[in-house]
Amino acid sequence: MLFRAQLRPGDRPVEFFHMATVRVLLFASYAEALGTSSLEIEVGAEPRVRDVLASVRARAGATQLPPSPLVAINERYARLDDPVGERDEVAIIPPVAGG
Amino acid sequence: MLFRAQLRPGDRPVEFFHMATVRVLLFASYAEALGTSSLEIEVGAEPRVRDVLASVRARAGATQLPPSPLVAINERYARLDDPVGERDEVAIIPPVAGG
Amino acid sequence: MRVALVQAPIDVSAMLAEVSTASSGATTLFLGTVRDVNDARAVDGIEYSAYEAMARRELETIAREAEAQFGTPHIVVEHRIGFLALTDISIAIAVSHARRSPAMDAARYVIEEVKKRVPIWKREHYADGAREWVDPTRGHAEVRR
Amino acid sequence: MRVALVQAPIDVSAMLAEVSTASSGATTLFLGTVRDVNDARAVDGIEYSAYEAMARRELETIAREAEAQFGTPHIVVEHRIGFLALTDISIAIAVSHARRSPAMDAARYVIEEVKKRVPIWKREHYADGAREWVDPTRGHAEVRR
Repeated sequence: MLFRAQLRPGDRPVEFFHMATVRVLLFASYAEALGTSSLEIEVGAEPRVRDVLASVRARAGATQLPPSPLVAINERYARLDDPVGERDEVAIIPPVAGG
Repeated sequence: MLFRAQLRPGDRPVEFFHMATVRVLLFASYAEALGTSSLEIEVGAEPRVRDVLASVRARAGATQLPPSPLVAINERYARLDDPVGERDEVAIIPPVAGG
Repeated sequence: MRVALVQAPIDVSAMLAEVSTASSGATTLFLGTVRDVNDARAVDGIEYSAYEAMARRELETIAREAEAQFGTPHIVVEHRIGFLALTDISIAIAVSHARRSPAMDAARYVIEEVKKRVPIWKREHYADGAREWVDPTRGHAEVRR
Repeated sequence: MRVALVQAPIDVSAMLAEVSTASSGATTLFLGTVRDVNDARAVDGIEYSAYEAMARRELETIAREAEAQFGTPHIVVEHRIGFLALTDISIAIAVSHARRSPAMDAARYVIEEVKKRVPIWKREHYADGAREWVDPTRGHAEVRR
């Protein structure tokens, strides 16, 4: 999230970033690999799916994640450059095997 | 069926034909049209399916039969020029509508 | 593989149990049922009749063809004859296989062939009291399911 | 149209009754079942798990797509999760329609899409005691039904 301070004319804009906290869900083999079924991830401002994934990759066990896993935001499939909001639920989806 | 008399040399062969009796089954709309579900049909020697059909066509109500109805001999679909034996069961099959 | 003409209501659960095997990953069931409208006429029942011996023989031939073509020995087909009311099941085809495509393809093959070849006829009873033999060759597209 | 994730055994008869209507001439039921061999390994059960909220949502999306594409509002889909033994039903898809082709096509569409999109996973339990998550993307053709 991005905040702008009140500016006087002639001032350069000053931006105050804060770290966004995103909830990440893990399932099946991915939950097993990372030893948990959910994570709270700190990411920079205006995060995208790829940023969330990069942060998850820093965790122990994350080497088992493929280069581009399926990801959902709020129960819908998303793309790597889709933006992630602070209240969004990001799910990393192992290869599905239903039916 | 064809019988040959004992011939002396020089005689012309003399052939005795007898009429073959064939059992014909009728179903559904055809049985209704002809008012019966089975017929005994007299046909000439070495009859074929077309001969049996021609004989059936002489019956009352047979005008409702199409020009080339489906026919089965002994529970198997047959062609118009297939031979019919005296003990064969010939069925005239209305358009099927199972399922 | 088993085929039958039956008079009593078809027991679908029994048919599913009959094709179930530990090596089946997929089971397909197709049901034909009596519906309330045909060719824009209100129907309240259908009388099914058959050339029974030949119908059984053709059903068996069709099931064997499906088995050979799709590798599906676990096929059961029952066709009911007699008077059927609305929603009654006229035909049930159950097929199981390790994988789904053969199970689905075999069931479809069987119903398509049944409609072409098995000597079974139906006389529809209409709400207005009329009764008519159904003739799918007369271009009544709606007769086909 | 109704979709559900269930823990208890799937009641196939209830599903068939649910899609039955007086204007249905054809009903298709597809069942996925747990089978005893996968990838040449002896299986004695499968644990199904799901991202439940999303799985329900995807199932519903798929059923609505089928309804739009094939004109089949009478669709019920149930997927079971939890531990399933051999021959247990993991998924059941019931579709009815006036005619047979839409009923068959819709059921096939639903199972194909479920396999691609619905976030459900299975961990196979093998007779040798091993357990493995099934990954259909790894080129294990046999995983597909």
